[in-house]
Amino acid sequence: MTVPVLELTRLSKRYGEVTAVAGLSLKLEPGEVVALLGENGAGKSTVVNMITGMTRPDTGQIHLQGKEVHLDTPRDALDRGIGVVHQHYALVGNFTVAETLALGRAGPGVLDRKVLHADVRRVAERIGMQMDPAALVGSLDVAGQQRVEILKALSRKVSLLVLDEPTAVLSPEDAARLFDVVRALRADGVAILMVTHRLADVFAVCDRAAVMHAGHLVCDLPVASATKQGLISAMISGNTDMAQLPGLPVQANVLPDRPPTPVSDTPIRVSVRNLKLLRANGSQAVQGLGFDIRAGEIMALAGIDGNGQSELVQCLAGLNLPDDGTAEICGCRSDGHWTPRLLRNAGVAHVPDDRRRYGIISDLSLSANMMLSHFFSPRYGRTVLDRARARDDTRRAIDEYDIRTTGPDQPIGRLSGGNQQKLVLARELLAGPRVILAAHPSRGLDIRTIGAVQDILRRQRDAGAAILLVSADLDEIRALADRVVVLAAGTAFGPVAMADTDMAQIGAWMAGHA
Amino acid sequence: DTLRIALVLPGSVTDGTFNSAANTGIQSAKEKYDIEVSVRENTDFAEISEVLLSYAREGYDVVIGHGFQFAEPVMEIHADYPDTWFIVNAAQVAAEPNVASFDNRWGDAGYIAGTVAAMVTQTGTIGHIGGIPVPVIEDYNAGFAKGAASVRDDVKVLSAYVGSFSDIARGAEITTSLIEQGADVVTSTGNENVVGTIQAAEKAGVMAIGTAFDSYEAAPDTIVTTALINMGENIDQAVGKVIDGSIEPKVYVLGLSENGIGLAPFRGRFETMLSDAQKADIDQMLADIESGKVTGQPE
Amino acid sequence: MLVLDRDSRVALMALAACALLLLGLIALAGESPLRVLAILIGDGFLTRAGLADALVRSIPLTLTGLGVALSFRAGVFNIGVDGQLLIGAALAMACAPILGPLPSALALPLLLLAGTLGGAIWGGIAGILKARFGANEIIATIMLNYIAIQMVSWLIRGPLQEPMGIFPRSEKLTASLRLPILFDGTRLSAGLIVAALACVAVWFLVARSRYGYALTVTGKNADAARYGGIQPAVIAFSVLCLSGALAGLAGIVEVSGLHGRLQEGFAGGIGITAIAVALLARLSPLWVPVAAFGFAGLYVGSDAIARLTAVPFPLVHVIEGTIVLAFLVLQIMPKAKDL
Amino acid sequence: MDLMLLTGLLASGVRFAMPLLFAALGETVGQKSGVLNVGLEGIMLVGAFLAVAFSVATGSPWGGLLAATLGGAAMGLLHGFFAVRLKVDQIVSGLALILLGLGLSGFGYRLIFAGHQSIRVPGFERLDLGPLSDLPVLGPLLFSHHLLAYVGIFMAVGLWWILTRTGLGLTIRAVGENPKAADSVGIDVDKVRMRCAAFGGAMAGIGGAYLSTAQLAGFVEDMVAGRGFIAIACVVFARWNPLGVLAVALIFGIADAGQIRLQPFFPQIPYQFFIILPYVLALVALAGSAKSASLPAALAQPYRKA
Ligand SMILES: Nc1ncnc2c1ncn2[C@@H]1O[C@H](COP(=O)(O)OP(=O)(O)OP(=O)(O)O)[C@@H](O)[C@H]1O
Ligand SMILES: Nc1ncnc2c1ncn2[C@@H]1O[C@H](COP(=O)(O)OP(=O)(O)OP(=O)(O)O)[C@@H](O)[C@H]1O
Ligand SMILES: [Mg+2]
Ligand SMILES: [Mg+2]
Repeated sequence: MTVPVLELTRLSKRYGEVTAVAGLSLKLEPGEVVALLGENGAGKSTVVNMITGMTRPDTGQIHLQGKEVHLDTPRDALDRGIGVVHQHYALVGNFTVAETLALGRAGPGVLDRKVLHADVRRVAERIGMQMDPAALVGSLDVAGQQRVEILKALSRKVSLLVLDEPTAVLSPEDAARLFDVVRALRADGVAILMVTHRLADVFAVCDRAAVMHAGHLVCDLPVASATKQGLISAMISGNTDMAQLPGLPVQANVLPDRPPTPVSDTPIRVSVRNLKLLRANGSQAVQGLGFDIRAGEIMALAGIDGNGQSELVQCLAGLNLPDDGTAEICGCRSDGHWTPRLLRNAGVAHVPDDRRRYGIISDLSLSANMMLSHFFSPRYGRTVLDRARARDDTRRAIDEYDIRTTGPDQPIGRLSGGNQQKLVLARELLAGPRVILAAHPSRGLDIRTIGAVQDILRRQRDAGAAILLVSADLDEIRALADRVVVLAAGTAFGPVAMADTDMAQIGAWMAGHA
Repeated sequence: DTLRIALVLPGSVTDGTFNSAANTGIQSAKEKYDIEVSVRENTDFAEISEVLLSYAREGYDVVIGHGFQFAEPVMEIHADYPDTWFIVNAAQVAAEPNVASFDNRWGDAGYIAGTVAAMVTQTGTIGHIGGIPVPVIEDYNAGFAKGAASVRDDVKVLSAYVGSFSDIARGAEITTSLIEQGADVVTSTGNENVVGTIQAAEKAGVMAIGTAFDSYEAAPDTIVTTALINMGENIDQAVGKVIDGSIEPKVYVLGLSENGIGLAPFRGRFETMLSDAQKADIDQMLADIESGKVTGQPE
Repeated sequence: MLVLDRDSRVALMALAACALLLLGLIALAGESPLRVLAILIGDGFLTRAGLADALVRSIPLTLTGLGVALSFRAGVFNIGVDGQLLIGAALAMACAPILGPLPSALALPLLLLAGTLGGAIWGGIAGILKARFGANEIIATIMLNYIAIQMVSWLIRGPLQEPMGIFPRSEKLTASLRLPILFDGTRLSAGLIVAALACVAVWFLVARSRYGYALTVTGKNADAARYGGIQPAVIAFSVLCLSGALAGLAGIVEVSGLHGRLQEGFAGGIGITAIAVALLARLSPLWVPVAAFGFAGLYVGSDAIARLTAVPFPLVHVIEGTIVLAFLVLQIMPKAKDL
Repeated sequence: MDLMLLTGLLASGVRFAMPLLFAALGETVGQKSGVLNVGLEGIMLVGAFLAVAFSVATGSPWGGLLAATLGGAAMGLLHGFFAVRLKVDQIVSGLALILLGLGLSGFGYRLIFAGHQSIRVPGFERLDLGPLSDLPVLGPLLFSHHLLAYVGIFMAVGLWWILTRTGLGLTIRAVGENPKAADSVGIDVDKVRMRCAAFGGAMAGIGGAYLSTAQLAGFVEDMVAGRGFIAIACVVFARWNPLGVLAVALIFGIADAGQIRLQPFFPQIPYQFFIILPYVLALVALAGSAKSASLPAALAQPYRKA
């Protein structure tokens, strides 16, 4: 019998009133890949934090290679060969990628830039990833930063690798490459614990699936004997025996209730002409882009992250000005006044792709975060804030979106990642927007909520909103979009109606093939 | 029984000039008379009323404010505390029944310093460095120029202000800059900044004229002499007059004849530096000041 | 029972060590530590005169503390309270001759307004430098402090000097321009009411108004503020004006309520204390007067020590410093809730 | 003659700059690690006092310098204990440091030197490099300052190199930018910060020592006279770059030296206008240099684990 790499015994963690993890026991054998599943707020990240020395468990034991350990600091975990990619990664914005990898590994002495850069390239090559070692981490988009985190974890020798939602911001190609790495590590005997909301990931690379519900481990079984519907049921109901059964019907993957048909008679809400956008570092993000979005349609902006999507959405939201060309939304023109405030007043909602940078203010309560986007509308009063109304709205959102929180006064930073995202969505869709800029709206959401959100977006479309959906997920695009435009390396393909194309074509465009 | 006296100082007793002088005065008075003394240092302008009132309430018999800025607060409160004598130094105020002031003739002291400086200068350029231009310092500054001009009319008198009473480093640097511009005799008024001037002069090997305290000890090769401003004398006289009951609510201006100001002896290498004729001129000048024939005081 | 966590215990022990050292120093200076302590607390807070003096001192600390709290809330570090206070007082004093003849009910508010305006202008200069040129407000306000000090030094020897032209100070305000004294026998002026009103106004601004929300959001996350349509530059400029306005008001309240005229050093050291006040109050407007009163009492009590004991003056600063550290430790101990 | 004035100006500028330079370099390292110490003023005072006391006691300015360095480091650690370990507000803790420094230096001075009107303080002498120092213009310009001044310049370059080119620098910067990131790769955030705080204190102590034993030879109460605050402004102005700190401190020093040299030439202009000259220039430079300085992201923010 082999000694398990990691054994958790009755771990528990409470945050004030909330029991994040309750008596969880779990074992990982060498060379085993275990998926940790569960709804938003189920306690997955808390487990990760306890294994990696970020938080101390209230009770319970952790055994590594058969020996009990106390992981009081991340150093303790690192020293014992535990690598981690956190859900909310911590990077130093003004470090280069190479410096980021050197941090904590290089000695106090002189840094040889050449060696560091070669190091980055070596690790990146191992997983077939492109990475400029001299790029400033802060200038990368979330997906790029996620890649840096993965490189960071892989740059050390580990016997246990913990990945918290590693694929949430990765393109399918990058995810596939990551899985290759995971398989290679598995072959070397490394144990891997992977938190994910994508069931496809489970079946692609995992050996076992462990499902959490409200802090409890409700099932732990070989993937071979699990079914997708069964896992979903276990997550949602918390019922231990569900995972192997066909399961309950759930909202996820409901088919569109209207076939994708581009509208042609409704007013044009968003109009982009010959748009050129530069990145902060001066490189070209978008060039010669042109499209219209009409009321009542969903235009998908497909493409691998980092191909200008963030820049485009930020421009359309008024945060940046075009470097050439024009954009017009609901009568606001980018060559006139073009500010977030004006656009918001014109009815633009914006689900940002970098939630923690733009979307939330961690220290403030849910209801204070609720007001952020409606600050310049009379909704919460003109001079005096109508805080009661904001709390009512927040309470309603908590019910409607099933946000796991102690209430509207809890600081939003205390919520799990998925629950933060739910509040952002609730806020943006609150006032019946005329235009919705939705960048990865389902990023970090559990599978049930994804279904609900897709449903809401469709309803918003049917109610006449013009929606720009940024996504790298072909399933999501297929489920939602009426038309699609693809960005790859600064060039645009399309737009074309979904009915006139197929996923293979879109995939090819995303890879940059015309 | 024991008289209780409070001395309220604007600066620190260790400043080596303005505040030290007052403190030395009260300490020697303590040895001379049967008194109990409280000294309150570093009193910001904003705190003056609070401090004066507190002393008065606590029943002090004499409250001495050291500096012109005490005059007005004293005038505002004195009537409510008729059993306390309020005395202001370096100011000219008085009021029935219990306010008197003791002022030294700073202008005359400046005149004396200017005369000596003009006599010993080789370069014909001399300088005065003041802390902040408060009235007494401006008096000294004017007297200094006047005295120098009385010796030779081609003398160049430089003058500069530090902008602070306590910034000794800046005091030294300003002095250095005057020396670079040719001054070979410097003098200084204020508080700690004076120490800076003396150090800079010593370092550059030029001469300095002390003020207030006899500062010969501090730099024997540098200090020609000191234009004494005997603020200790103010205190001694005030305390003495309160004790023997002779104090009146009036302005006491202490000049050369009242020992309010004076000239320290020339010592060390400076004893021989001046010719007999020059020494006679100095004696004459002192006599003229005493008799009122010349003065450095503003008109 | 109050259960202390590990940090609090360490803090308490550190504090005890400081206190012991302090008591040792006092004993070394030949005073009874207990007597010193009794005077500090008794004269600082408990006697009628001490209480009145503490209230007098807490007026400018409250007003400036409010200003600092506002700006720090927006993530704008206004270190320029001293300068804004001086310029506020100076501008008001420049207007005094025009206002003098007017009836007091009109003139006094106008005088306070002028002070407020002066402070706002001085703060606004830093605001423009920051909002328009991206200059760092910390340096800008520090530089403006030094400039203001010298400006006032010149003004009271130049254009604003009293007509006699002897003393470096302005002319005295006429009675109609003085804030009335609230209680006979004290120096406590209606400035106390001004400060109280300012507390309520700033509390309202911060906790209830949209502007206050924008401030807080900008301070916590400027990117998110931009996302929500708030312009951080506008916030920075306006909050420096507001913060300066409160400091300017403090300046003229000090002059009109206490000193009667402009003179050098009439409000020395308020700026840095105001920052401490605001931070100890956790930038919460309703805690500001509490913290201000605490500091004021500390200073009044220290004053009594300097007067009544043989403790050498510098040691008074050591006592003050130790007590500030004690304030800090007390603040972290029972996690004070925001008002 | 003009040349003499120029070399005098520069020499004086360097003297003005050095206390700022030392204190600001230490503060740069501290702030880079996330520790804001507004109490430099107090630490410099303690340094100035200890330097004098121990120069007299040991008969050598080096003894004084050592004492000032250690005393400064102790003050820095005290700040670190409160700000880093106990995680109280850093600005208020710095304020307490000012009061403590003011008091302890003044009290110590009175305790030791009470009544001694004129103590002789063995101060730092100007370096005499023989023929080099005798060179016209260049001699007085480059080769005749106090030894400490050369140490200061060397340290500026050295610290720049350490911060930008070494693993130690990387660690310090990470701790000040994103302590969580540093923590997650096993760096003990609080330990790094404590050491940086101690280093910052030691450097401020040296700055004080320069003031009392190189620029001057003696101690007076409150002799730092606001230089601690100007040093903080230098750090921000220089955008947390040690080489920038060197430049800014020198510019400030030379501007100050220039200002006092202009004063006597224009007696009709109120002297206050000369005093504000360096500050006005600073404001103009600020407005001109456009791009906003970006402070270490976690500056003054204590690091707490989740
Ligand atoms: N620092 C904290 N303070 C208070 N509550 C917390 C804290 N961290 C987590 N929680 C709570 O613990 C619960 C579990 O959170 P956790 O982040 O582990 O969820 P998760 O399963 O990772 O969810 P998601 O899929 O959304 O990332 C949530 O209710 C969350 O609000
Ligand atoms: N009439 C006076 N003559 C000489 N010195 C005076 C007089 N009045 C006050 N002082 C000195 O002025 C100082 C108080 O004024 P102020 O606070 O403006 O200057 P400072 O504190 O010494 O300088 P800085 O602001 O640079 O610390 C005290 O040090 C005091 O000794
Ligand atoms: Mg999570
Ligand atoms: Mg002072």
